[in-house]
Amino acid sequence: MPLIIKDEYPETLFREDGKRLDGRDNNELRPIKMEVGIIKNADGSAYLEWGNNKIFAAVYGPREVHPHHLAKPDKGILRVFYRMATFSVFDRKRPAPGRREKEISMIVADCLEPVLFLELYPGTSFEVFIEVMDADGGTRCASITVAALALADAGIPMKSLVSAIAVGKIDGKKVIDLSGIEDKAGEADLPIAITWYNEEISLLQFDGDMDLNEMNEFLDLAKEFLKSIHNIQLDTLKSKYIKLQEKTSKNKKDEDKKGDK
Amino acid sequence: MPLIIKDEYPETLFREDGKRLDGRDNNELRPIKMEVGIIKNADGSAYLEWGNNKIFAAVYGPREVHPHHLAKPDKGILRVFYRMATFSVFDRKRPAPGRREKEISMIVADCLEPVLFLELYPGTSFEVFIEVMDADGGTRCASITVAALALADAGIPMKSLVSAIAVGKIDGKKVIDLSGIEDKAGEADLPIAITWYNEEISLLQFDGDMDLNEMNEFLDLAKEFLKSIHNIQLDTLKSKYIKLQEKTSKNKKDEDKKGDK
Amino acid sequence: MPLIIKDEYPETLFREDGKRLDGRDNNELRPIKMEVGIIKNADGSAYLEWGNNKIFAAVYGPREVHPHHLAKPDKGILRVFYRMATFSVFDRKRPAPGRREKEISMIVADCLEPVLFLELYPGTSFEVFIEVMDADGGTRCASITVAALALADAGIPMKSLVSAIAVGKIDGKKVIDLSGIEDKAGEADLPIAITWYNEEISLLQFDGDMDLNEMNEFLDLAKEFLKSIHNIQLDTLKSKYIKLQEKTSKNKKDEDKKGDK
Amino acid sequence: MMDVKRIISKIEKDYIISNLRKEERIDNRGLWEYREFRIKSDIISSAEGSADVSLGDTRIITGLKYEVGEPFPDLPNEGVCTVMAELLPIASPLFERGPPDEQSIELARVVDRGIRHADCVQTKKLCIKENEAVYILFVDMYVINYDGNLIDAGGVSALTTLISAHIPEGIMGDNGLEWTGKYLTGEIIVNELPLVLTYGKIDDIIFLDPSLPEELVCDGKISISATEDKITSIQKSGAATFSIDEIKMLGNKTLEIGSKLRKKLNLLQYLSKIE
Amino acid sequence: MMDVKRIISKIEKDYIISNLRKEERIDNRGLWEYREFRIKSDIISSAEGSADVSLGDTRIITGLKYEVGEPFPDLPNEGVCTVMAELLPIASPLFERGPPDEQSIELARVVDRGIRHADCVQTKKLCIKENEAVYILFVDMYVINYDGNLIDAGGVSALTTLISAHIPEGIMGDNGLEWTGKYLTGEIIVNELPLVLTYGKIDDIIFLDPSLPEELVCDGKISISATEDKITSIQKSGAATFSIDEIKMLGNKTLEIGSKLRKKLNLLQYLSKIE
Amino acid sequence: MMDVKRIISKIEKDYIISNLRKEERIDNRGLWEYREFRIKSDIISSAEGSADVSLGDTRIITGLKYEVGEPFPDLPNEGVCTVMAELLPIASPLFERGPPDEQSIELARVVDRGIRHADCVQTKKLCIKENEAVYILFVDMYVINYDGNLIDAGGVSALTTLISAHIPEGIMGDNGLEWTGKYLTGEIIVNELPLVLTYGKIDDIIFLDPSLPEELVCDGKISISATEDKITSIQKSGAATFSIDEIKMLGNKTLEIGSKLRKKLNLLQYLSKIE
Repeated sequence: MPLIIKDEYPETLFREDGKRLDGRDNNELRPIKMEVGIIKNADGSAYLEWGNNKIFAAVYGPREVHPHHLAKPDKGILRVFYRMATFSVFDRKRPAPGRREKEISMIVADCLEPVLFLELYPGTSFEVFIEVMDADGGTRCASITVAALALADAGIPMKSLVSAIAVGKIDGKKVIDLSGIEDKAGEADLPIAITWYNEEISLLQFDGDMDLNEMNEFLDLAKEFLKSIHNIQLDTLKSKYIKLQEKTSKNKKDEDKKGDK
Repeated sequence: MPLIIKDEYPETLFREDGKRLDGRDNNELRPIKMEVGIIKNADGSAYLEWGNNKIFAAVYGPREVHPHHLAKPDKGILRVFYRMATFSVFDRKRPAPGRREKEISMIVADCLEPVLFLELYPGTSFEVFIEVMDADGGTRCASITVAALALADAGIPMKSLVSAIAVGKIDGKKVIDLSGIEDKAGEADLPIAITWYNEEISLLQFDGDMDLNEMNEFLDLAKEFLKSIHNIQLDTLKSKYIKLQEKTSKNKKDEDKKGDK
Repeated sequence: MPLIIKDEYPETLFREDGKRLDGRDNNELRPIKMEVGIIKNADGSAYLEWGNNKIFAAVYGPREVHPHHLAKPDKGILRVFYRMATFSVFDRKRPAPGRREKEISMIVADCLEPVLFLELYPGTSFEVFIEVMDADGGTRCASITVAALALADAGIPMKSLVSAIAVGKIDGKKVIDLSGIEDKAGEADLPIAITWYNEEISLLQFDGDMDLNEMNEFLDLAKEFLKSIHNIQLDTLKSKYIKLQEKTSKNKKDEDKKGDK
Repeated sequence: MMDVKRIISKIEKDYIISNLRKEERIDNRGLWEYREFRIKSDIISSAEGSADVSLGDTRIITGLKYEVGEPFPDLPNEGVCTVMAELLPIASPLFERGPPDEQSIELARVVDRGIRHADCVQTKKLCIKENEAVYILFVDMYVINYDGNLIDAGGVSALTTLISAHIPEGIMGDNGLEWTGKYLTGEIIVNELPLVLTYGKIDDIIFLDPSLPEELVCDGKISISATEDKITSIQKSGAATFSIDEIKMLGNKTLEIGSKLRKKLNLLQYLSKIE
Repeated sequence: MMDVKRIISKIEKDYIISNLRKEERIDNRGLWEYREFRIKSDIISSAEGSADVSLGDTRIITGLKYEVGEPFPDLPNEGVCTVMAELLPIASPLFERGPPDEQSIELARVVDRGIRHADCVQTKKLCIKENEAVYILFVDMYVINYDGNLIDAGGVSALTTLISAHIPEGIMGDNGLEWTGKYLTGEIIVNELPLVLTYGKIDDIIFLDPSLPEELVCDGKISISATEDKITSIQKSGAATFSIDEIKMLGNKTLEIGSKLRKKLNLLQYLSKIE
Repeated sequence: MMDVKRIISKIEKDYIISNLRKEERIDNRGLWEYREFRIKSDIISSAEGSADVSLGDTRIITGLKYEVGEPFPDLPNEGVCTVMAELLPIASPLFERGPPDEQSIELARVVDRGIRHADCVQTKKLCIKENEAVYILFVDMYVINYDGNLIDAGGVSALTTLISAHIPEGIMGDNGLEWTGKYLTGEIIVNELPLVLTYGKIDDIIFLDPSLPEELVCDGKISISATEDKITSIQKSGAATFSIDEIKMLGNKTLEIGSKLRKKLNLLQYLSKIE
């Protein structure tokens, strides 16, 4: 039997100066970096760094459904496969996908489906593959966020983007965007996703305990910071089109120059 | 490694008064209760309590065969799936079906097939699902008995019912209907099933040792008590039709009354 | 946890008289025996004893591809399934096929495919099953050799036979045809297969270390003894046809005799 | 959410929805009304606790088994309680044989979380000797008939099973584990009584305890577990989305309806009488 | 019973049956006559016992491996003997790759039971130290060619393998397991010599040792294991039914034919000469 | 070799081959020229060593995890290093979900052998206490984008990962394993720097580092691992055959090109600075 260094929790999740252990304020996001189009073979792809989380998402589709009997005559199907690398967590994960991964896959699919027009693609499927290379709390929110970007990158018509963030309670204080250690040692963690076209909640999970007041405050707090996530997603997509435009206009100039000769 | 309370066998299987440990005489059945139509979603179903055994059976079919390549052009197929609940036995059973469950499934199918007219249903399948919720010896006989009832409840044409019972030897004495502890600690156990249309044996299994005389006596003993099981099955089906009739006639009366008005 | 007798390696792989532990000279093959047509149900089959290795091979095909989606419209496919019996090795092998078996299956297929005219059999498959009943070093070479015989026995058109042998280094000396203990305790082991129609290498594997000179010497050494293996294969096939011929001519004589009467 | 929407006809779907718009349901319930719960406990002689729970025609039989094993290194004095669910193929033509599918994983997970996070099972009472031996409880749910809303039926079924528990009491003596002849019962093991309430949503209509036809046509569901005054678990499933106001309203409803249901079911009546 | 009846043509089937009605078989045997057994023992150098058994063209190679492990808690001074069977795809186009199917499970089970319940393997001789270390024997059968009646060939194959056994003798010394340099042989391990006899039934005709074509057309089979004077195992398979009188008759036949076969095969000639 | 030849059109295939005949490649490389390697190390915070390696558009991320376990009985003072590979479905429409297929097994095996047999990993340095506790290293490769020649990219990726290693140093104290606060780094673990070079063959043309289109049309490949002066591993795959002279020539090429690549990549720059 392997002996593992014990993964002890700290006694407190706040430093003496009142900051969280990673130096953040209660309402401060971890650093976030997003990119699209990072996997050349995919129809759409995106990469996300969110704190120490490092996640790739790729979209393939619309394409033929395998196995065939899953196809639906009246609409396309969306399938999400969330997986974690063995080395993405403290104790090596077993390579085969576990129950947790299957469950998160289902949750992410439920969360993205409302923004798609699946009825336009009868008999076909969209596959979204999410690969978590490094994990540090909030991977399901990060996965939803990066998967939405990958769908957009694939040029698939969408009602809106989807953004997600976790809010929670650590050492009795409400915070946003819980890190791995905060998630494990804290009292509450609510991952929340929003579909922007109707500004409704498409993911909501919670385990812990809270009274109604707390719940209401959590929801309002999440809504505020979901907007920040959304803005980063939009900027990422814009900068892609700006790059494309520059490239196109450069090509055009080059052609114009050629034409001049 | 789990440590389990040791499942010790008693030194003797008879009480001082000559009765078996559960108070029965050698030729006494445990209490038996049967019901049909208990699972609304099924095409036919039955429930059986036989001593501490509690078993559900449901029939679905005739229906399309999945996977398709199992279908036969010249006759229907009968598939039986016998399963035990994890908590139905002393040591928790692992959830996935084991070899023993597959083997009993096959044996039960072999035992029921002779009474069906499968040649009337080419290209289709009948599935019989048997779920043992509580087990205490003789589950295979009980399963055959309840599965036959479920097939009858489904209204599938049958040459006859099938009934089953175990006979055996404990502490050197011939007994019928062995309980779990008698089955494990006794010397011999013969589950026997009969197809009533030709009064022939469609299940016979034995592990232990017996000479020819003993075997012949076991067979004759079984035949006698198989009739008792058959009678309970028939009564169960009758009472279903009586109930149906009462309902129909009540409806008819109600209608008549309405008509009167 | 099972306690197993420790499988210790000897200190030296040569005896005092300079022979190898099994009494062979450095360039001496172990005893080899081959037979064809040994499995009546197969389209072609062969059996090989090579030292203590005992291996059966059977060929089925050309036949319909299962599962169907593996079929290719423009050529037949060759599938090889190499398996070892649980009792074929010192520590009981687990019954399910392991990674090593899958890898060797792939390697053997790669090695046999060049001699077949798969483009003549679009939409069909050839399955080669190799069952190692007793293993003592060099099973992959032995498997290639016996599989090629089984293909020939099946009457499948082939550009040539394929032969294989291992060369290697034990206690610093170059030897051919390493036994199990030599393979494990020696320094180098190169299984090499040759397709005779072009006299090129169709299998080459190596793990250990060697400089370029050594590699070149190994290759030349292998080539020499591959011819010996080839001759045994050819003799085996010839004796089959001689037997067939004898049988036919005997039948003919018998008929002639009949005709005389 | 099971992938069986195709089996409900368009006509039936429209009928269900148009009724719901009028705040009427096909079985005549109100939007916030449960079907009838029927509960029997300790029905499995081989199990150390069991329950047979029906919610309308949905029926789940649950049993408890235990093993004694080593505790997790980071929780050296706590036992373990796991929940498994199987959607038996006897229960519906929609259920297939084979390894647990998404719906059964979801059922087990949601019920498990309701129990785990509500401080329901007193895992410290399941410790025999710190670092050495603890009870591992297996709460295994089998769906016998499926008529919608497995989660709420499963929650009551798992809870009743734990309440009815009677586990042989072991202590660590000099020669290893010894049995005292007494029992750990639900009285010792179960602390809180969390209930899980599931709501369906079709278009903008929300309703409690979806029956099978409602479940098959609805856009999605949300399950909320609660004790008397706390929300302890939330799980949204399916493609429905909920406005923040709707969720706040449902939190409120859950405490209110849950409290009434807890009184009505009076689950502590199923405590094992064994000592 | 394998699901391959379709591969036999109607004409062939009628031919087989009409012959049987005349008490003739397609290979000219009588109804109660075996095909020829051919036996070689100790043919696998890596195994601690082995056999290569042919019954007509049905051929099975069986090997014995052992491990040393802990005994079951309820049988602290008994070793364990398990039987596995694999229907290799080399043996027939009817056999498919993949995990053991029903037919291979049946083969292993029936052979296992014949051995287990006839007091054949002396499991108490397989104990190294009570509660601590016992031998676990693996008797693994591989079907090399399939021409019907795997069970009877498998029974002889497993028995011969056990008879030919030569397992290193271990004792528990101060530093754990030590090997004495001697061997446990079949002489020590094997007590009884149970044989299993399989009968096919078509309509009302019963016959011994079904060949492949007979097996493919028959309604079902019954396998009966016996020692010299006792029935030790019975297994009916397939959709045939047997009258009680038929079963009584077959019990009788089994003792009679089994006794003759036991003498003829003289399996004790395959005892290992190692000490 | 993946079974995807059908997806390349005949025209594309002819174009690739006719170019190769003129010693030209579709991406303008020479026959013995690599695409560009791009390497980042220690990029995964949860891993005890990692690398992100691109070879052209082929990209592999590799991470190192460890466990402490018992050594194999026959190597009581040596740790263990295992290599796993997964061809992620994000990386190509050619890759399917599911358990590792032949191509991923091949990738892991060839990379593993290059490391294992070149005396690259100092397994004796991975021993904490003889017979009791050793490190078990898991080097797990994930293919992020697939554009041919996974093996050479994987080899560099695995090697860089090991070089970047920083594993907590443990010693066996009186109360079991204790952590010293120091680290075992690549400096201690990695001895040799073996590189694996893969050549494709189409008809009689051989070329280094096949790109995806080349890989899809080639008859087969050969991968040769080498240190500065020794061949340490050879693996031929696919249906190509090589003359003995060709193999001798490739042995030569491998040492020559490998030596240059080793200098250019300068992998020791990725040693962890932690002590």
